[in-house]
Amino acid sequence: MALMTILDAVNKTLDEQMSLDEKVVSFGEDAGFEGGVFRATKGLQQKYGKGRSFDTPLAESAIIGGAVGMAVNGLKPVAEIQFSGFVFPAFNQIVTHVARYRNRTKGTYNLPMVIRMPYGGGIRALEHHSESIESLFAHIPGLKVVIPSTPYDTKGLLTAAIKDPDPVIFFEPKRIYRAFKQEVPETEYQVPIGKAKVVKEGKDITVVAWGALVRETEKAIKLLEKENISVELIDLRTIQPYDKETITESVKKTGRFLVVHEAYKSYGPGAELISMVNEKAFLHLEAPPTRLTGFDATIPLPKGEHHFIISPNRIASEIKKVVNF
Amino acid sequence: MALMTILDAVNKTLDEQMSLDEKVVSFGEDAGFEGGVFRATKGLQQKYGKGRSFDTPLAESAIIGGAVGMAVNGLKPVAEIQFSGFVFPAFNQIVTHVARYRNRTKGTYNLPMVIRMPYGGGIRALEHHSESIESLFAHIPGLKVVIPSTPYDTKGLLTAAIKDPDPVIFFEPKRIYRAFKQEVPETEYQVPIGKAKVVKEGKDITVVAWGALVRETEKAIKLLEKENISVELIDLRTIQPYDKETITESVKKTGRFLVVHEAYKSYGPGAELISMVNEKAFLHLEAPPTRLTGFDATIPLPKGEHHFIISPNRIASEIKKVVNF
Amino acid sequence: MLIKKFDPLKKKILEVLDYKGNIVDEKLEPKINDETLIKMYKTMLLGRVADTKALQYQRQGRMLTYAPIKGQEAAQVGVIAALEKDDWMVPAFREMAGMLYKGADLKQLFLYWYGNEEGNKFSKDLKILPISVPIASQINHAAGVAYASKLQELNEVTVAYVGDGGTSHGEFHEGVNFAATNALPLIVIIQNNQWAISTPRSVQTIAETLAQKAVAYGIPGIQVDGNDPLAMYIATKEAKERALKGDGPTIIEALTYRLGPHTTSDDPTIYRSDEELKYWEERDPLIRFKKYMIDKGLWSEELEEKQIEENNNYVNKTFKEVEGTGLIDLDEVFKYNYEIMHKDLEDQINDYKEFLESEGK
Amino acid sequence: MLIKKFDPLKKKILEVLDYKGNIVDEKLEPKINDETLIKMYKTMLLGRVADTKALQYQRQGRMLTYAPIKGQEAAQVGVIAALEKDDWMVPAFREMAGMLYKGADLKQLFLYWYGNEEGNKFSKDLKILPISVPIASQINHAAGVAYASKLQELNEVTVAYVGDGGTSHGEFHEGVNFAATNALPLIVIIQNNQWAISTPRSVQTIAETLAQKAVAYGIPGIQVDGNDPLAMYIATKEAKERALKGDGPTIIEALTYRLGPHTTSDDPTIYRSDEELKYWEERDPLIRFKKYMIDKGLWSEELEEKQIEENNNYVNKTFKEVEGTGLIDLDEVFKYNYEIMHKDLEDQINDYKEFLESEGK
Ligand SMILES: Cc1ncc(C[n+]2csc(CCOP(=O)(O)OP(=O)(O)O)c2C)c(N)n1
Ligand SMILES: Cc1ncc(C[n+]2csc(CCOP(=O)(O)OP(=O)(O)O)c2C)c(N)n1
Ligand SMILES: [Mg+2]
Ligand SMILES: [Mg+2]
Repeated sequence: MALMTILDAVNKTLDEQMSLDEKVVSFGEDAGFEGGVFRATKGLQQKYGKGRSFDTPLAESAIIGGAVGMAVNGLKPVAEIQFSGFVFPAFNQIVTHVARYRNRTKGTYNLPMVIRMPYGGGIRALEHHSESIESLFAHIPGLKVVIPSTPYDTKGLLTAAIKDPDPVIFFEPKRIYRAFKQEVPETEYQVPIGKAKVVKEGKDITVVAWGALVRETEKAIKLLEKENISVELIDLRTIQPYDKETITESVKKTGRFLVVHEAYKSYGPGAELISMVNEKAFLHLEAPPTRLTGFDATIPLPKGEHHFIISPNRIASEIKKVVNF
Repeated sequence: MALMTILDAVNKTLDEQMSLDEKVVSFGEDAGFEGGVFRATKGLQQKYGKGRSFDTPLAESAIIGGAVGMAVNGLKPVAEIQFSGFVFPAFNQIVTHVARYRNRTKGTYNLPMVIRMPYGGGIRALEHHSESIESLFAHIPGLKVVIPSTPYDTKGLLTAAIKDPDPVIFFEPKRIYRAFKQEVPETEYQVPIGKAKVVKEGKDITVVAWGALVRETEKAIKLLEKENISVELIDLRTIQPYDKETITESVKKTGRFLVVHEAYKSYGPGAELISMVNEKAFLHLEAPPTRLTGFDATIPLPKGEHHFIISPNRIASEIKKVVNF
Repeated sequence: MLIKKFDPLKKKILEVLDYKGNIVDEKLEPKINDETLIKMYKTMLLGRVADTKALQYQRQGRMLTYAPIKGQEAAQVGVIAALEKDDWMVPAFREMAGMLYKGADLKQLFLYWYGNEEGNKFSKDLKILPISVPIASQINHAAGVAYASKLQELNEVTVAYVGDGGTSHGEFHEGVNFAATNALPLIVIIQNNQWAISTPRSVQTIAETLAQKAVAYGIPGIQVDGNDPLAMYIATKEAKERALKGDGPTIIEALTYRLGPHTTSDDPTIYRSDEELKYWEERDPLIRFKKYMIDKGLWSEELEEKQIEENNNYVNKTFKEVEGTGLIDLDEVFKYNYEIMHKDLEDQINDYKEFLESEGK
Repeated sequence: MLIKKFDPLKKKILEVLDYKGNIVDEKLEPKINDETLIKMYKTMLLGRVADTKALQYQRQGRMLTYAPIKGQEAAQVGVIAALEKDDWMVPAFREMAGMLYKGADLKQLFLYWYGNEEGNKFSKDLKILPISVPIASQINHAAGVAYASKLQELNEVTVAYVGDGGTSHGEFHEGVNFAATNALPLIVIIQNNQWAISTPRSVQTIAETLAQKAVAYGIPGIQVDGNDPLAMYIATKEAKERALKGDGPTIIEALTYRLGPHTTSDDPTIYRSDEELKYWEERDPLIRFKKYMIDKGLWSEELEEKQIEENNNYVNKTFKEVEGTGLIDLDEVFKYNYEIMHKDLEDQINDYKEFLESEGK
């Protein structure tokens, strides 16, 4: 075991997988020599050579389209997109090819590839560096979408993603890249894709969150303990295909549901969870399943971003609303 | 008045707007000389010249990014994407610029532009020619997303879109491009963006649909009349920002809700409507608000596509399920 | 080095056979063995017959949208004939003759245009990637395949196809550049058939040649008479040599022409002239190659007649088989979205099956 | 025609001043009036001072992420000085000196890096488009602006900036080609500052120059010493003339160097050598232009000292004003998503305001 941040966990996982499997390659803009703008791939080129860890030209379609070809021809590419806001030039490759190659070839060519991207707000960054765009990918059949919230899960989920025979979009919550450390095994283990985690059991309401907002919700729960509100917190971990069972069971128990996310509200990820809860647990609902989300508005530059931060207080306030409905 | 198909209505609207406003320009791949692969822009180049109606190189980023620049410098571009499946190379332009230019410049540069695309399945076409991807755009603040279902609405909504000071994504249901004719005024009129239409009043259930599925739902309603099930049918028409009031009022009356769409289920447009109904009319719900949608699977080539067609019978069956819950 | 000699910036075009089938420069004539030459010609002929019939089937309402190859057989077969079994072929979508030469089954090729994914399920040892509809995006895949060849030290090259229209696309730019910077074993064949649907080559770019786009990537580009299978063959051979030596990618612009419509949904009479068509019909690759084959004593009118009849029968029989496949089973269309289907999709399918049962289906 | 004479394929580089400030070829020296020369130099100097201070403010935690321009002042000012008021400037994101010359307020430029959209709200008559973070995508906007100029018969050109890294992007390819095929009045300035964050120019492309990418589009490209404001000026003038005559776009590759970090988040010592830095520090555009100005009798050490002090005060005062702006009001951040805010967003904001009130805020 070793104490690691989420960022350390990404780096150590890549290192471990590259040492265990010579088919694993890692690349992206600035992801080779200097190890990426966040240093997530630091040291890999020095250790595994320029063939397996490399800098690409500034061209996201080439990064993702190139990964498709590599996967077809025997490699296991782990492509880094520098920030999730810059994945859009590769959206064509992801939607029309990455998601479809297995189906298109009836299983002849599957794509065991991972697309890693830092995502999410709260770091006072330039334009396009703060968005949460998971639902755009979660809507596309053929993709898996994963978001860890702890160093332990990061290593376990990224390991699972690299070993997955299907393409995985791996969003890394950059706001908490270095926020805290956790004991993480230094040998290989997996956290299964598709399984949510009950972070804390409770009986009054089910709250689902992921990424950086899991910790914020934990803080909210602390605030509510004094008020004797017992919250069951679920970390979704995989956005698609997601764990309906764990959520449904919980809602059947609590009768109330809140989903908290940074992404825009309209046509956002929360809508999916609420619909699912309706489908699976309608008769157990004692209050409208509710979403606390980002606004339907472009995330402002840093001097306005504080309005967009979903604070523990705000989560607590929303939980109370649902509980007191 | 003149009898028109949806396709005629698109063509006549462009013609009318180009004749009324010399700032309106129309372009895209094959959209100039031959008038587009569906002939939606037929005759415009001959009438308004190569400057205002033109063929572009095969390059969607240039089409949409070019439109941004044109709009900045005084034009009102109406860009055609040949099929909605080929909009993804331009997704970067749409998400990072089209949706944001007004906000980025605090209102200095708004983008009065329209992006037209034929969309949807059921025409036994090649890969990427059958998808319904409206929710990907509806999730992005700054965009408006419109889908007409009749020739009359097509002309009124496209006119409104061209006159709108904000960018509008205009999806054309190609399956019914030529399916039927309707009397349409030959002078300018608008159908307001953001307003749904109650196609048929009813009291047992509210059904929301758009595009080609409005007609299919009308057929389903006919089937149900014998069984004495009274359906209120709402044509959403604008996907974002959408008309919550009309839907809410209807659900408060009927107590039951079904949304029908071709798009993939998970994280799809139906989820949004269901969540909204929960938020606005929870206490009126007598059954779980339900969605009948495309599968979470890549749409097959034509010999498998029949499994994906949402038929009137299937809609009727789903309506009955919700009504009998 | 042909590539040095035939500099597109100097308006040089590589040709071996003129349009009547006479050798332009004997020093350029490749030493291809008779068996290969016959295979090349026969494949072109089969491609032609299959193409003609596919159009007929479509007009009879038996085939779906189909993208004809007529006129482009040499640009396809000349290239693939220069490859080994281990080399990869990354098609755009209009490469039926090339795929046939690489070993694909006509039945499978027809199945694609018949609307069945089976048509893209090429057995792995063929090393043919599926048809790629989003224009030019396959160039990036080809670069990735070539990257993997190089990293794994596999002695193989990748040939990627793209159209004249495709060269305007950002994906073309990024893919070729990626291959160039990594000195990947890639050959990019631009089938410049003069049109992208109704859009003429002149609207795609004002560059005088497409081959000169190579200058942007610091790699060689060459313009070749794409209706001359021998010229395409020698250009590919040389590009392949460079690739295997580690010298990186080459762009080959094949000057050719689409004699048919863009697809069966297209009406080319709207946008192109009879004169243009006639000009190119005279330059039909089959005419000149047949002459060459007859001159070589490898072919004759009798053989031609026999072969065409054989092809007719074979194509008809094959298409009957294709029609025999009919619609695709429900379970089959859902099976390949993931290795293991997720529970919710299973539920969706079961709901649908229940509905079908309720309908008595 | 400079463009003919300085063919990048022949490794010709246009320069007027050598790196010490001596005139290389008197025939090339442009006749710029004194006032303009002084404005050019003063703007470069102000850019330098503002840049130095922005970095300091950032290290003091007072400024957010900032992208330094140090070393690239000539490539920016030399270009904009060759334009008229009516011409458009389409920046990437590292063009502060160019924007200053075009008339932008330093306060506004700082506001951007301070994290306030106000920094992108250039008054319309400045004809400066907002900073574009998605690399190379602005080239397409510039082409569109130029299309509108041409269609509306406006006597104006558009200058678009892009980095060396940006030339690898598909958006660059599509935008330049679109402009070329329509013969648009566009000038594309590639600020080749040798690095894209930590990625050297050699990883972006193996083409020997970036200017030669013009060959792909059938347009002229020229490599210019980008640290020489006079060379940049004359190249731009000629490109502008071509553009206004209807001859279409020109690519100008400015050979320059980013003397600072990529942004304040970047540590260039990881990836670049002291020697390289030293080499380029000697080629600092300010050194040579100052020498030229002194030789011309337009500048002196005394003036320099005075100007720097003035700049220091001005920049400090300006940044104080910037800091005075503080956080942005709630209503302000929502106002500009649509012309008319939609009801649901209004509701969302009201809900949030209720929460704030409940918090006693
Ligand atoms: C990205 C994208 N945009 C548009 C289309 C629609 N489309 C299909 S084929 C075609 C023209 C292709 O022209 P070219 O590359 O010259 O190939 P050709 O058809 O001549 O073989 C177009 C525009 C597409 N398939 N992909
Ligand atoms: C499409 C896109 N991908 C990645 C980034 C992240 N990024 C910001 S600046 C930069 C390097 C740009 O290099 P260059 O074009 O040479 O401009 P320079 O920074 O040298 O001025 C990168 C990769 C981005 N902004 N946009
Ligand atoms: Mg073509
Ligand atoms: Mg640079």
